Amino acid sequence: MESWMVSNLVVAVLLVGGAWIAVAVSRHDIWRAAVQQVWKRRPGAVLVVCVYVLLALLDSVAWRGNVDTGSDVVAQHEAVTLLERLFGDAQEKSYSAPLADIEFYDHSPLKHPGSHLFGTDILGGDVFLMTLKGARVALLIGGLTSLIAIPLALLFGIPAGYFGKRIDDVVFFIMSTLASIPTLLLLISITVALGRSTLVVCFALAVTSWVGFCRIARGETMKLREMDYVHAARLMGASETTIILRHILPNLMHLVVITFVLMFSGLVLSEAVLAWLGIGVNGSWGLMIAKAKDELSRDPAVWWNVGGAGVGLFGLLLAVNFLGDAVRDALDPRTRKES
Amino acid sequence: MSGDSSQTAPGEPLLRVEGLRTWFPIKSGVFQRTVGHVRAVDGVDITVHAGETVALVGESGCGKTTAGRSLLRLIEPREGVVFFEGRDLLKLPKKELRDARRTAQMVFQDPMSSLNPRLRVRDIIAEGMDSFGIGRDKAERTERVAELLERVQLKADHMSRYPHEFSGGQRQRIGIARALSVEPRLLVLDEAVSALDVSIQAQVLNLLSELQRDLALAYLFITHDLSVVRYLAKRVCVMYLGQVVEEASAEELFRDPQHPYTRGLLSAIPSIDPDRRGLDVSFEGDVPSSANPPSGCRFHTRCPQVMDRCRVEEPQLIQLSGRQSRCFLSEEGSCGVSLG
Amino acid sequence: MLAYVLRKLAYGGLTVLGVLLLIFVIFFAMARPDDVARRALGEKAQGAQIEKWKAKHGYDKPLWPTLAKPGGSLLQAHYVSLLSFEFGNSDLNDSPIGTTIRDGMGASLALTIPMFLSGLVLGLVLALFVAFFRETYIDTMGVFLCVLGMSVSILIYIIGSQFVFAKMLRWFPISGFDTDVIADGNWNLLLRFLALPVTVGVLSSFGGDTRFYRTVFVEEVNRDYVRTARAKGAGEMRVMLRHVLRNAMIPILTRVVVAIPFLFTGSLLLEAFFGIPGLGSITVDAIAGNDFSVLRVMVYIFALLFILAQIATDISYTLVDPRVRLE
Amino acid sequence: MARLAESLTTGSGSGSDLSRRCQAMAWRSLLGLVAFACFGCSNSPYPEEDSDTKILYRSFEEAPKNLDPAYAYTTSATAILGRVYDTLLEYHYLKRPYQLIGGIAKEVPTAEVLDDGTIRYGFELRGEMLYQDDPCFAAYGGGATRQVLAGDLVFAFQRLADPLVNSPVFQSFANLKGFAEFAKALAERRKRDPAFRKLPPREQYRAVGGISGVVSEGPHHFELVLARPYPQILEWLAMHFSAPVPWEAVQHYDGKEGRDHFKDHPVGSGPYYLSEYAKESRYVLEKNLNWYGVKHPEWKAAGAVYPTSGAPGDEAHGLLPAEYVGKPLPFIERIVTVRDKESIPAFGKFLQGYYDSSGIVKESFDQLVRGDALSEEMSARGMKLEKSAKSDIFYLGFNMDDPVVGSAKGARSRALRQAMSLMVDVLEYTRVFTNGRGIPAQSPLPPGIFGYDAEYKNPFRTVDLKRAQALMVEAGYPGGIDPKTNKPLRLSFDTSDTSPDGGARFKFFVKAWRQLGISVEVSATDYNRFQKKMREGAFQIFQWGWVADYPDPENFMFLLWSKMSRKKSGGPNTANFSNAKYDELFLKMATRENDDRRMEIMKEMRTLLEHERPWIELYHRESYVLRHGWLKNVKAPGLSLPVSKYWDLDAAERGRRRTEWNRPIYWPAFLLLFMGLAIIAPGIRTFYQERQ
Repeated sequence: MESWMVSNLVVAVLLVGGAWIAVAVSRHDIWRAAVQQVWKRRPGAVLVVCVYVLLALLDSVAWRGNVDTGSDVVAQHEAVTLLERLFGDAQEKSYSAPLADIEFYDHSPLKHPGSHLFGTDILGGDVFLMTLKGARVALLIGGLTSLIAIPLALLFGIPAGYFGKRIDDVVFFIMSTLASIPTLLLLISITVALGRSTLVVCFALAVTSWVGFCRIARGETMKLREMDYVHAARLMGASETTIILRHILPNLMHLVVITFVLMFSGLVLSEAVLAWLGIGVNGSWGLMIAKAKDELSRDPAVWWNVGGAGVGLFGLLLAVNFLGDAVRDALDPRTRKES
Repeated sequence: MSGDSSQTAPGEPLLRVEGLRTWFPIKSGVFQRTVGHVRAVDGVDITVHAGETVALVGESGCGKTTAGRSLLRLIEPREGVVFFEGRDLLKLPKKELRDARRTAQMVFQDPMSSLNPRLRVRDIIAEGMDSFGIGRDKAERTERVAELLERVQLKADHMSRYPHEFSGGQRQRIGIARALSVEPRLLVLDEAVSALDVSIQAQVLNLLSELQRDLALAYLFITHDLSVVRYLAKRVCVMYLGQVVEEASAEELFRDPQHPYTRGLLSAIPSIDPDRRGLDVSFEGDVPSSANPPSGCRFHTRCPQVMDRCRVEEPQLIQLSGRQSRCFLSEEGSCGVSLG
Repeated sequence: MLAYVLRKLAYGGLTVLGVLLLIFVIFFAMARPDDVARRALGEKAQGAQIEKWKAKHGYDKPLWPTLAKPGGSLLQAHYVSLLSFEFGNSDLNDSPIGTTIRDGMGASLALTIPMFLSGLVLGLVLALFVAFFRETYIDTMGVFLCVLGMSVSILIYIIGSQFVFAKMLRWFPISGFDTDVIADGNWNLLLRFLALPVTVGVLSSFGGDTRFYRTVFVEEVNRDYVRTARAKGAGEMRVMLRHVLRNAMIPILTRVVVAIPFLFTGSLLLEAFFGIPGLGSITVDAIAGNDFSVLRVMVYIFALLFILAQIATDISYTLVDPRVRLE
Repeated sequence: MARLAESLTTGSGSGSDLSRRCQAMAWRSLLGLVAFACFGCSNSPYPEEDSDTKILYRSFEEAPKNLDPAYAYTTSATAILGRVYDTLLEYHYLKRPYQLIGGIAKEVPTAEVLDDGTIRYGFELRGEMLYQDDPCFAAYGGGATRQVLAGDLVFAFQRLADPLVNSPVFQSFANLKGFAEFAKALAERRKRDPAFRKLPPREQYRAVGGISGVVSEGPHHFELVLARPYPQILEWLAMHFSAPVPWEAVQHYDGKEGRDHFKDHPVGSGPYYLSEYAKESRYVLEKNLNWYGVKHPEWKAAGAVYPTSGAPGDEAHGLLPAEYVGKPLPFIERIVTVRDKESIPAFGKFLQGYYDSSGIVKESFDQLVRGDALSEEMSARGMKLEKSAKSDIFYLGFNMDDPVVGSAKGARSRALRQAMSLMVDVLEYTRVFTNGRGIPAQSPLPPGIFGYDAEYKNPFRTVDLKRAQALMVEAGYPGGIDPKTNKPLRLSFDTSDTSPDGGARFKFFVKAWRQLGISVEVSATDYNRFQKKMREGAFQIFQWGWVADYPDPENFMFLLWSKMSRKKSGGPNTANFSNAKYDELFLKMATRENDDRRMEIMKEMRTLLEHERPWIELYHRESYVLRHGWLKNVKAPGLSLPVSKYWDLDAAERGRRRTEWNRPIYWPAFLLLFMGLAIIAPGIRTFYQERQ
């Protein structure tokens, strides 16, 4: 199976999963209330995040054929994403300013004059399209990393908090060891050791970020372990596994959601720094910004590349940060009481 | 009812607790060595007969809740004997314990924390039936949940709701329904009504006595509220600093308390201050630490009738006619002398 | 108290051993000494030279200790060298790492101490200011600005500020540093070098910090004792400074003490972009040159400082707040 | 509670006092800041007092690793060593192709074939040359300095052979008679004799008997004897490896008792000496008053005075001004070199006048150049542009051991390589990425090297889509479709350049080959992984560059010699090209003097390469050195040679320009302040109004 088919499949799974979660949330009125509260407090942020998610999905659905590939023979055999089909992929030869008719340095006429909203990059690629495509990479970084980090944190944190004693000692030792190493250095070391790919970057980010949530999960589990309903369940003959799965885990879910949203922006920002160090993920905004370091020093400066990536990154982070606040307020019983 | 071999022999009490001790270690030093213990429960004896209500009374911090949880092994006690339906719960391995304590259930104090907020009422109540295999299938269990809800004077259609949609009293009823779902013979009621309003308290207490009548339940009623005890219990054990200091039938206890501590407790009800309802006793001084209990009689630091002997010698439970007291005064048979 | 400190130190020591193992796995088990040698000797090196180089730097030993020969493994050498602070020489340029680090520390501290202090003061002042005007539009705007600030990548801050303040407005040098400046006491020049990186450093962290401090303050403001103080007629300003600030110390301290190790290790990005030859800059060089010997020492030193800071935090709790018990 | 109340009451008095003091302090510091903003604000990175001295300001990106002349082999180290150490021979500053002139040797020697077939070169040293002043001489009973003697050269050559010095150029000097034998004897004796090991190096060398092919006769005569012909040896002598080294320095600077290591403390006889060395951040070179050029201007020694003649065109370029011709060197008093790791800030500082020339070649400043000249704005600022071709080659290589692109499939894979070679448009590449800088390469040889033919056009190095497509059919991939998979042919391109910039450049090639239907995947890994792949031959296409060590075609042609194969011997033949005919021609050509026969052999090799296509030659770099008008006599070198002793600068003019270009603009600060106040003030007012 080819990668674009896998990608389509993942989109399908995500859509089904999303629908399932939506149904589950709407039936469960604690969650429903939270969603409503978030929507009421920050409709803008929710909408912006939705737009990013939509872009990411559009860029993940691809199929072959039905496009004019010009001189590019290989492209006829490659899948083109829905996003690329929608926004076209008009190629130029090199830099051109936003909406320009001529090349930026060479002043030769463009093939598609006036059609590049954010201009073109060094190889003549459309920056607007690249900016839109960055959404997928950012969500991939945030999503994939959380997908690795959060289960990892739960896997270690819950038993440590629930069973205590030796297990707790071991987990706590692992956590303090990992937490003692500077995040960036650990990230770099892992990527240098494991090679360079999106998965490795996400894995490295996950390894460096799970500890924080693990600590929270452990503490919360310790608290939940002493809750009366856990005692009651024990008297009701529930096994340890049942108690963890039925009584502990669901009561950690709000923390999972809060952590997910709060972690997200940090992950995307870290990737930008990694990109500067040469270990970024292909097609990310971080990479575009890192590239722009040289472009800005050109004279006259090429600013639209960093501008596009900056706006894309900034918009997502701003929305996610606001959303994070709202989600925390809606779900965290502590802040809920105060507000 | 299941469990045939574990049936209580005739004449034998349903629950017999002897010398129950629950100590929590105090750790200190570089290597976290245990340097001492908090003696939360330090030699408690309780007997509960089938269908009977026994109250365990004491100030907060005296170890009564720990005692209640220890005898069901929700907290592991250090030593002692807990004979329940003919078996010593403390000696059972984990697997057998699960079945053995099915018929001993608990209703908890805090209606907020005793129900899992993420589960529907139906699932909360049916959990025990699921794990003990009571009822043939899901439908039958749901039906039983409906019955139980009605039994505790809630509506059957409440079962699809979540705990946070109920008031405190309603939640406590759900807690009772849950306890009943596995057909217990003993209910440990751990401050089961203390968190409720007075009017609702009465309703729940009524419900409890009704249930006792219908189902022949035995209650171990743990509370700090003597007024509740008078209403419900047949026998009363008074605890102070991890020990039972007096045990008597409710009637006798209220009429003629033997131990100075009990006397103090009784003089405190009814209180005018709604926040201090119950046992806030006007004794001198603070409650001593149970990590380092006073020598001799544990109550001597606060006892209005303290004697020199109390400071050195530890009094034992003294058998009086059908009651016991842990005080040298009772030894001399001079009860009530020094009241005036 | 002594036992408490000793226990914390013992646990810290254990953590150090764990960190060392992790470092070893990352740097030796995953990257081969051969590559390091080739990198150090350059493209034109021959095979025999590489062997010689490896022998000279002690990379010719087996990685793990074996039963037959428990001593003499790289693992053992790794532990011994780092624990005894005998860092040896750099793989890349053979200069003693200990000296390099000592030299870089000065420049790092020159950057990070002003950055840390001004960041702390600015964050606290802004947070107090915003908390003082809570529930007005200044508060809303303040929080909004904080989130805005948090949503900008530090790369953009650096590139943007160099472009605007140094290139266009010519207020400061674009980059540069001179270690002699500290020795000579040429404060004007030092200030000129540091103004921009310090500003960027403060700017990039003020959003998160201020928002955090504000939350802590607002939480304190709503407590009973503050209301009592106010009821007794204390002015709002006094309440903020005397009561709220003091009682918010614990969470603030936690955040602040954890940041202290960064003072010594400097900031990777700031030092690299502004040409400050501190430890951060040395680390970036080591990354670029795959100089594992330096990188592993840097990781180790950072972890060590971090662990010490953690112990310091735990101890300082007991000093700030008598309510926190030692056990 | 009681304590709290107490502190409340006692605190009030001192509190207001404190706040008053705080206020006063705040005002004062604010005033101080404003004052700094108005007067102290400047973007100058240098102390003011230095602005009138003739100081050359330069920047470097990567710190030099090692300053031992026998060991150091990087450009950053050469920048110091080339100035601190004097070499036997030097290159003429202006003439192209490069021409050797005497350095500390009076003349360039000619080869003398001896009876036993060995070749002798004799050198006459200039007399009365001194080393720089250094404490190491006093430590061994001398004065502040001492004369440079032929024995020091012998010592330097012995160090090159010493296995403990581990010189990277050992092989290049191994043609000297007795060189390898000396190294072996030394190693053996050291192994055997622990007492011997403890002796100072000089005595060890002496005890072993020295190198038979390196001899000094008297203080000023020095001879080299080669066992085999190796004319390139003379080029090596123009590099710092074999510069005279005082044994006192090697012995004294051993890193013990607080002394430096010799590798951090060069002691030479060159025009400058290292006066300050903060390895990672900056170093300063000061004019060496002991240098023979300074002490003896009357000698008019070739390497110590400004040249009187140059290459054609130099005069027109103002490189032979009357006021400098024949004048003793050096002109610049001090060279301050500062680390600037990032290219943007470094170039920014150059534009502001804080660096005199921008020696770093980076894409970022090419925008200042329009076509072949500087842009008008920059010319108006007095900037000058120097162009020169560098002696290097950048190329794409195929792994000849690979089953798809390598030699195994014979004509089929050759056709594939030819087709791919036909698609890479170097002109467009240099236009996009290097702003047209770079001479499209037709063969491995760059301009300025013997054998370079400006007329020669490689038939496979001009873009021809039709022909390439035809060749694809010949290769068995019609339309790029691999018949095995029925999909476009997949190849991989390996690189260790993980920078975003590199990403764009490799995409250029990928795009080009896509037109043939070949799908090339770039795999950018870290250096270690890349090296491993190269070593193990697990790669298909790569990009590589080679910078000449010395201006001889042998230094390029050996890159494809089978004995240098990376996979087999770890050598620089990274394409693992192995061709019997080529090897034969190479061996013939390597040892010949530059004559017609040599030219013919090389033409034959060129044709072979043109057809076989182990490489796709890209370009030879052109270095564009941008400098300010106040820097004079600059001719860009193609080799990495330190030539600043020929330069001069006008410090007064520089000071003027710097002030003119760097006037800070203050109004935005006030605007910002005002805006901030405007936003906050009404808020505070309404707040207090509501309070009341």
